[in-house]
Amino acid sequence: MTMTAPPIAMTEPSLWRQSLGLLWRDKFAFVAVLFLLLVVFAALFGSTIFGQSATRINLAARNAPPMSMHLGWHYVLGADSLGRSILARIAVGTRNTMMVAGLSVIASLLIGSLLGFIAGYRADWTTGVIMRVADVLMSFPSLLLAMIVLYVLGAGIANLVLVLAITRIPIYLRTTRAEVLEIRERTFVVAAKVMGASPLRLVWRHIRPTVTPTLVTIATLEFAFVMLSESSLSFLGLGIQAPEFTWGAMVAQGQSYLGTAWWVAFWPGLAITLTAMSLNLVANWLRIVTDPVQRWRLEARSSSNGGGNE
Amino acid sequence: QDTSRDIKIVLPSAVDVVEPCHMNSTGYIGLVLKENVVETLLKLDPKTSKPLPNLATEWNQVNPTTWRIKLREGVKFHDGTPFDADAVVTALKRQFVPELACRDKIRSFGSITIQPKAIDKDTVEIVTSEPMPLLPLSLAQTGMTAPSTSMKEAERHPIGTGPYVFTSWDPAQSLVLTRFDGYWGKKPEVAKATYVWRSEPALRASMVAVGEADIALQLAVQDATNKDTDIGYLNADTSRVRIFMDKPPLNDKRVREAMNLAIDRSAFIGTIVSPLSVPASQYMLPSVNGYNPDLKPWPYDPEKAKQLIEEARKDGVPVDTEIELYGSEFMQANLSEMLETLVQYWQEVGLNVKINMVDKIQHSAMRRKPYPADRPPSMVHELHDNTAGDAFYTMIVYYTSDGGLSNISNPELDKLLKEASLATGEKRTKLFQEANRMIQQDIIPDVMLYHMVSYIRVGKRVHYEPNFTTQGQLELSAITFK
Amino acid sequence: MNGYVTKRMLHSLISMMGLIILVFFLSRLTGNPSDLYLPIDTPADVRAAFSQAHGFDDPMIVQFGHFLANLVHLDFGSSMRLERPALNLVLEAFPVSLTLAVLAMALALVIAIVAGSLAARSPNGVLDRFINVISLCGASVPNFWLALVSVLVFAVWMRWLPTSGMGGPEYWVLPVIVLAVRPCGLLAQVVRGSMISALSSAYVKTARAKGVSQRVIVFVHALRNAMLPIITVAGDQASGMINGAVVVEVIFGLPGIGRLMMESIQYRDFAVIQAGVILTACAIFLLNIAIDLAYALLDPRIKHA
Amino acid sequence: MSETSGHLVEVKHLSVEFHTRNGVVPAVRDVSWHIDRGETLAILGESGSGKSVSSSALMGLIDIPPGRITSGEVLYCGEDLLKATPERQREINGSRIAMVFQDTLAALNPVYPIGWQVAETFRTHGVARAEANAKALELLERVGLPNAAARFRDYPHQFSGGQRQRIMIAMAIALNPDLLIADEPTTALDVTVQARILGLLKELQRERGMGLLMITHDLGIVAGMADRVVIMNAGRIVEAGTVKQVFESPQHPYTRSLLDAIPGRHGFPDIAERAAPAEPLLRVEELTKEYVTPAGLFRPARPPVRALGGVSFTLAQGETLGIVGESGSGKSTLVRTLIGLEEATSGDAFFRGRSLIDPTAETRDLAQRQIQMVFQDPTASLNPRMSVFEIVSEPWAIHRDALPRAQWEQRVGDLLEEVGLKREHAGRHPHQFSGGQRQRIAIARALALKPDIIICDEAVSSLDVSVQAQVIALLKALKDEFGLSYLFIAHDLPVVRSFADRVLVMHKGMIVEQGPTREIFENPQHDYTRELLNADPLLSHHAA
Ligand SMILES: Nc1ncnc2c1ncn2[C@@H]1O[C@H](COP(=O)(O)OP(=O)(O)OP(=O)(O)O)[C@@H](O)[C@H]1O
Ligand SMILES: Nc1ncnc2c1ncn2[C@@H]1O[C@H](COP(=O)(O)OP(=O)(O)OP(=O)(O)O)[C@@H](O)[C@H]1O
Ligand SMILES: [Mg+2]
Ligand SMILES: [Mg+2]
Repeated sequence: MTMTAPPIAMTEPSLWRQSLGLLWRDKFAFVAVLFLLLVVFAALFGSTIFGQSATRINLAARNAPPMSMHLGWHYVLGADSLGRSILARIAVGTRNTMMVAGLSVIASLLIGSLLGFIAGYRADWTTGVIMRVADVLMSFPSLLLAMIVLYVLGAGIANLVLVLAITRIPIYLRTTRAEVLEIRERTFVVAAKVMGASPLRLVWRHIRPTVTPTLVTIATLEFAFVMLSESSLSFLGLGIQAPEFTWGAMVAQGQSYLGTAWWVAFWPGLAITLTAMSLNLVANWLRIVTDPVQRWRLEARSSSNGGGNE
Repeated sequence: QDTSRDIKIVLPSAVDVVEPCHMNSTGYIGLVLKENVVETLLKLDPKTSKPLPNLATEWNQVNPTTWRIKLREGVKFHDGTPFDADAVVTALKRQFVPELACRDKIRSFGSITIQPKAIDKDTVEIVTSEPMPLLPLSLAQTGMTAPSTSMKEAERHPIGTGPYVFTSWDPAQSLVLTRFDGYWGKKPEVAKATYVWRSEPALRASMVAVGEADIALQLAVQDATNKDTDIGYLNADTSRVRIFMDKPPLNDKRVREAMNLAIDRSAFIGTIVSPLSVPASQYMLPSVNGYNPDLKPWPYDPEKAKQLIEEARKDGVPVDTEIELYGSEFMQANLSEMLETLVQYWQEVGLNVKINMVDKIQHSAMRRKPYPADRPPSMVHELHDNTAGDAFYTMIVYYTSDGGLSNISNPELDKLLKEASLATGEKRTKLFQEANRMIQQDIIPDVMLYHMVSYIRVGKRVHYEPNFTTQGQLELSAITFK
Repeated sequence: MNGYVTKRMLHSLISMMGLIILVFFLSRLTGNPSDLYLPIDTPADVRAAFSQAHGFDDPMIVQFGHFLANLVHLDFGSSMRLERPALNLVLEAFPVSLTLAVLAMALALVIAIVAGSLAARSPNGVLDRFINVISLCGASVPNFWLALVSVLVFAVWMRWLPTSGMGGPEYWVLPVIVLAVRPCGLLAQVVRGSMISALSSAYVKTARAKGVSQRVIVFVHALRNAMLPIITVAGDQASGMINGAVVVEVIFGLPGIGRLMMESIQYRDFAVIQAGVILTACAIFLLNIAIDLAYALLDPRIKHA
Repeated sequence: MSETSGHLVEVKHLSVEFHTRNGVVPAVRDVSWHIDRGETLAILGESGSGKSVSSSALMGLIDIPPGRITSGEVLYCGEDLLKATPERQREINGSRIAMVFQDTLAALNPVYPIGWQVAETFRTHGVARAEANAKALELLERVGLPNAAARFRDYPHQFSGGQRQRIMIAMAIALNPDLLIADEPTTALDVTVQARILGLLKELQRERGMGLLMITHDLGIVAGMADRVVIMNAGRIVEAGTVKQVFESPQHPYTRSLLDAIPGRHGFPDIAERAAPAEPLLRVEELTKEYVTPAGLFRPARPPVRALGGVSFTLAQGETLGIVGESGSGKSTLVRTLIGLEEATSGDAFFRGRSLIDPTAETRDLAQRQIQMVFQDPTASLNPRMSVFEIVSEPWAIHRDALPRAQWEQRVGDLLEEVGLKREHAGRHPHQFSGGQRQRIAIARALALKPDIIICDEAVSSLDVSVQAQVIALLKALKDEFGLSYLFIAHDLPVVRSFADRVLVMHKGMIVEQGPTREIFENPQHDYTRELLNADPLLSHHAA
């Protein structure tokens, strides 16, 4: 954004402090943020902390159940089918997981919503072309796409991201377009249009901020979906290649032990669910905080619940 | 269902083709058809791999390229046509029809052609284009289909002489065989067999557990937990990592030896592979003619391995070069775990190996000639099953210079194998044993791993004892009710 | 209305053409299938003969020309793997997937709408938190995990339902539920989100002033306004299912289009891949048209260009 | 039902709070009033003084949270409604107590036909579908919705503001309630329709003994309709009594300031006789607009609605042209067509001699700079997510050459001061302002490019009288300072009379009369104009 807030005296506390205050009031979102910070921490320092124990194979500890403390504290969550600490693997796998899922969600979000804005705003042939492309993407079997990319470009994180991103573009595209069609008729958009605002400005300054919350909600839900798709690709040998691994790959690997060692697939699955849930809680919170019409829900909660809790 | 004599068998993948001339080479057709619907002239003894009479009662080699076969009398096809010399000639000729591209023919006869001829009603003479000392073994793989079978396109309703009639087949869901009343042999107990397929091993196991099926094939090791129902057996597959010896550091024998010494084969047993698996020293089961019982699997000696690597390094061998290891999930359960563990062992002795899991099609292309010239130093994990009973079927393809799947080009070995394949009796055995020694000790073209084990779950109602042929042949007549 | 639908059909035809071209040429980049159909030690000449027999040696453009020429007569070629007409295979598999998709989608929509609306009635309340957590779990639980665990629980331990396969209605219960869980969780989230804003709008107040019951307010007044994003997301999920619920079909042994396509892709059975893509695309395009019609039906303000 | 208290509805010591970020807002503090059968009580007060909240409370329509009723009781025939079960509340709502809401576009459900929505009141209270529809149609005709039968299945967005308000009223009076709460029921109505609606309400009162609670800022209506009046300020009742008492001897200073602000007490604006320039600023020629409702996907085609039927007029530099006319007569359509939001069916309009209907890129740019618009609803026309600074500076951001970036901050501050706001307001967001202040922000934005023409579509009708007076004064001052021209749409004749130089009277898409304000008001020629003037409660009240 090109505009900065003018240095005019504010009559209220800074936005940042306010948000922190509101975050504290929504305990769920607060815990979610803490969890996400933990995830970020793991992504940054996981391999430093756990180092070898995530990759060190120890067949003697194979499928050790959770709380196998005699093997060391690394084994609180148990060990996988090669005797590696699941805790360590979840921590070390965070970086790849976030990279693959994060990049593909962001890529499809950006591309999908950009196309959606264009298709929602313009009524000429570009819209036609975009919608046709969306049709094609939607009906192109994702497995075939994965095969093709793998063959033509080879395996690798970048190509994995490519496959995952391409297949998820239509959902953002269609959602954005549907919302834009509605928002562009609102009075404040019309007002800006009458003043001569360019389509770019209308979309960027007026429509986009209103659509964003919906897109963010979808993106957080997609996050889990992408991790799981990646897991099924790993299962077909199209996913990430060992010794690299992600939570999705861990789930896929644990699948064959569901009957005998549930924990191998369970913990990484839980990590995926918790991350998705935290992202979603934070997104919901953000959605409320940034929306003046809904904001009171947080503000009111604090005082009415605060009294009741004591 | 309890009182009836109907059973249900659950397979790991769909029976999508039922053409009998692919039955030894494709999916689970053989398991369904062989010796149930379609019978062969001879049959292998599962213990010794020696041919036994089946539809033929006698056979002998008239001269190096001519065999004479005496047929069993009083046998009828399911459609009522008599099984006679003309029928056999037609069935044999059918294998060579180009439109059918019979995969069994490619496997058993290669580029050899044959001239079958009816001598009388019960005698057939076969002339081969080259000497074929192993023709009986090949005939043990060749199904005798009824003369009415199409000579132009793949059969959808195979008719044979076996104890079961091919009754119905829905490629999407199930296949049914029912007992043939006019069968020449002993009447089997099972009246009707329905085959279904589920790709998830845990689900197959569950189906038998709850009584929806009587026999489930190919359980995962970890699911084979019930001692009463789950039976493990050596399945004829031997696994190994083949080393392409064309590029450094893999062209150095010390490095290849170090690779073998670096691995603790016993550590895998009971963890990643079944406790019943046997470390292998050669690419065939002990029951195969030519197996060398004196050879032992490589011991686990990481110190020696490190030392060999150091020696090689001193001689300027680039031992740090990244080596690509290819594998395909379709080959074997828990494969990626196995490869990851191998890689770690190699890493410990100072080798740098990277895993590449690839699709079936890439994997096949990787294993066979022509090999791409520009590939990095590579290895490929593969499985091989020699169910035909003679070392020949392994050695020629995998170890001679001309072998389609060979990565060796050793004139001495070529000569030895050539001699062995023409020899017979004791001499043949000895020569192949010597070849096996040479391969393991002198050439080291691979990291031999295990003779693999499969698990089968047999439900409470029935009794069945699997053996190494079960993978490709499950005789319903061997199933009895408790 | 007819004009609009005709126009959309025309557009779909264009998309279809693009799709066919993409699928045809791209799928042929994934390797020569002879390795899948011939034994590994097949001699080179046999291999060459096989390729030639199946026309893999012709220039791609020639192959494409043949394909188009046949397509005009509704001849989709025949399956290399199953040696049957590709169209028949696809037409046999399609009803299974469609049934699965329709049942699962209906179940997911009903539950999601009820749960999401209940949650939206008091945002951040106890019920809302509960539904929120449950639906997020639903949205992020892996299909195959759920499928296998549900078989273990309901078929093996409880013995209430059959493990898998086709048969009476009881055979559909597990697959449909497993398939519905994810869309249900996802949709519940979307319903909740858009219902919250719909329920805080002025027309809801008007309805309350008229004495309209809470149920009618939620399900008649607010829901219809909140329907646009719900339909968009539901449509996306549904087309995913029409494309084949691969995992569920494979695990439960249902002969649907997802399983057929997966196997055909693995076996490079191009004729079936093409026929499958064309048929599912037809269904998805119809679905998209239906969605756009639903937009117009639900919200009179939406104009069609 | 025992009528112990004797009053139809009695509110006792009602207090309502809202919890917001800045703490607790006491919206209603210790308010008590009562209303009897057949009686009309008016509540007057400035924007945000708690009028709507106090009346919504008795129908259970306050959002809880954030709102909370902290004390008080509401007795309906002796029954405390605040303690009633939700079922009982629903039973009463709509049938015994009904309400007409302020914001009609938002208050009608956009996705259901209006007929369906009116009929729903009947259906909810047990009338069969077919009968409900028949009754709804009858009602819509009764409130004077033109062509009601044909438009029964149209959707809210297809109606003009005034038409929607009538639909709301139809919905409220459907079941002949005992008490009708009308929250600004006639803000968007032209005086003739207003008179008709008020007449209808009076008739219902006579027939059924209905109690009427009127919330309004229109003192004329209060004078003409109410028996008693309550004046609210900052959540409290500051004065109460009969209309005569309060109007003739106001006690509270706030009441006095309110009565002083009544427009129309100050005669006509002085029209400085200017030499008319050769080419007027704006020239409209035979402008016609028809709304075609094409055959929808699920609806048959409709005959086109002729919203503008050949309208011609001119606007000179520095002139204020008031546009009055019946609701639905095409006023909004006229300006929407001029600024390019609707496509004209035929005719043309020229700004400084250049066509606005089929503009060149250059003309469009010029028009976008020189013609600005202030919309009826200030809340909707300001982007809720932008700060005031961003809103006011947006025209410069759009037209980059208008003002160097460095001066924006200074100019925004200046503009805010010019419209009567403070410099420090620039950092705030729209929702932190009252309705009147928001309209000033919109005006500041309109002024940013120093335009030639400002178009106001009912720009002041939602404001209470005191704020309205301030805004009008501001517009006048700006006009004198910058020589602005206005196209000023209003249904409030006294406002037009005090502000416009010339007046243009529209009826059914046509201009029936136009001329200098004084001429039109003192000597109307057309029947419709006369009808309009006679219907105005304040003007006629004065005349009487
Ligand atoms: N949902 C809400 N959240 C917070 N404050 C509110 C809410 N609704 C109303 N208020 C506050 O309550 C006070 C009274 O509002 P009310 O709507 O009764 O005003 P009013 O007298 O009807 O004004 P107007 O003439 O503008 O309609 C205002 O200060 C307003 O800011
Ligand atoms: N989108 C539409 N479709 C069909 N008819 C419409 C549409 N918009 C407006 N109309 C009709 O056009 C006519 C003129 O409407 P317009 O909004 O210009 O009236 P107005 O003079 O501004 O009235 P008010 O004073 O009530 O705002 C009305 O009869 C209205 O019902
Ligand atoms: Mg109000
Ligand atoms: Mg209007």
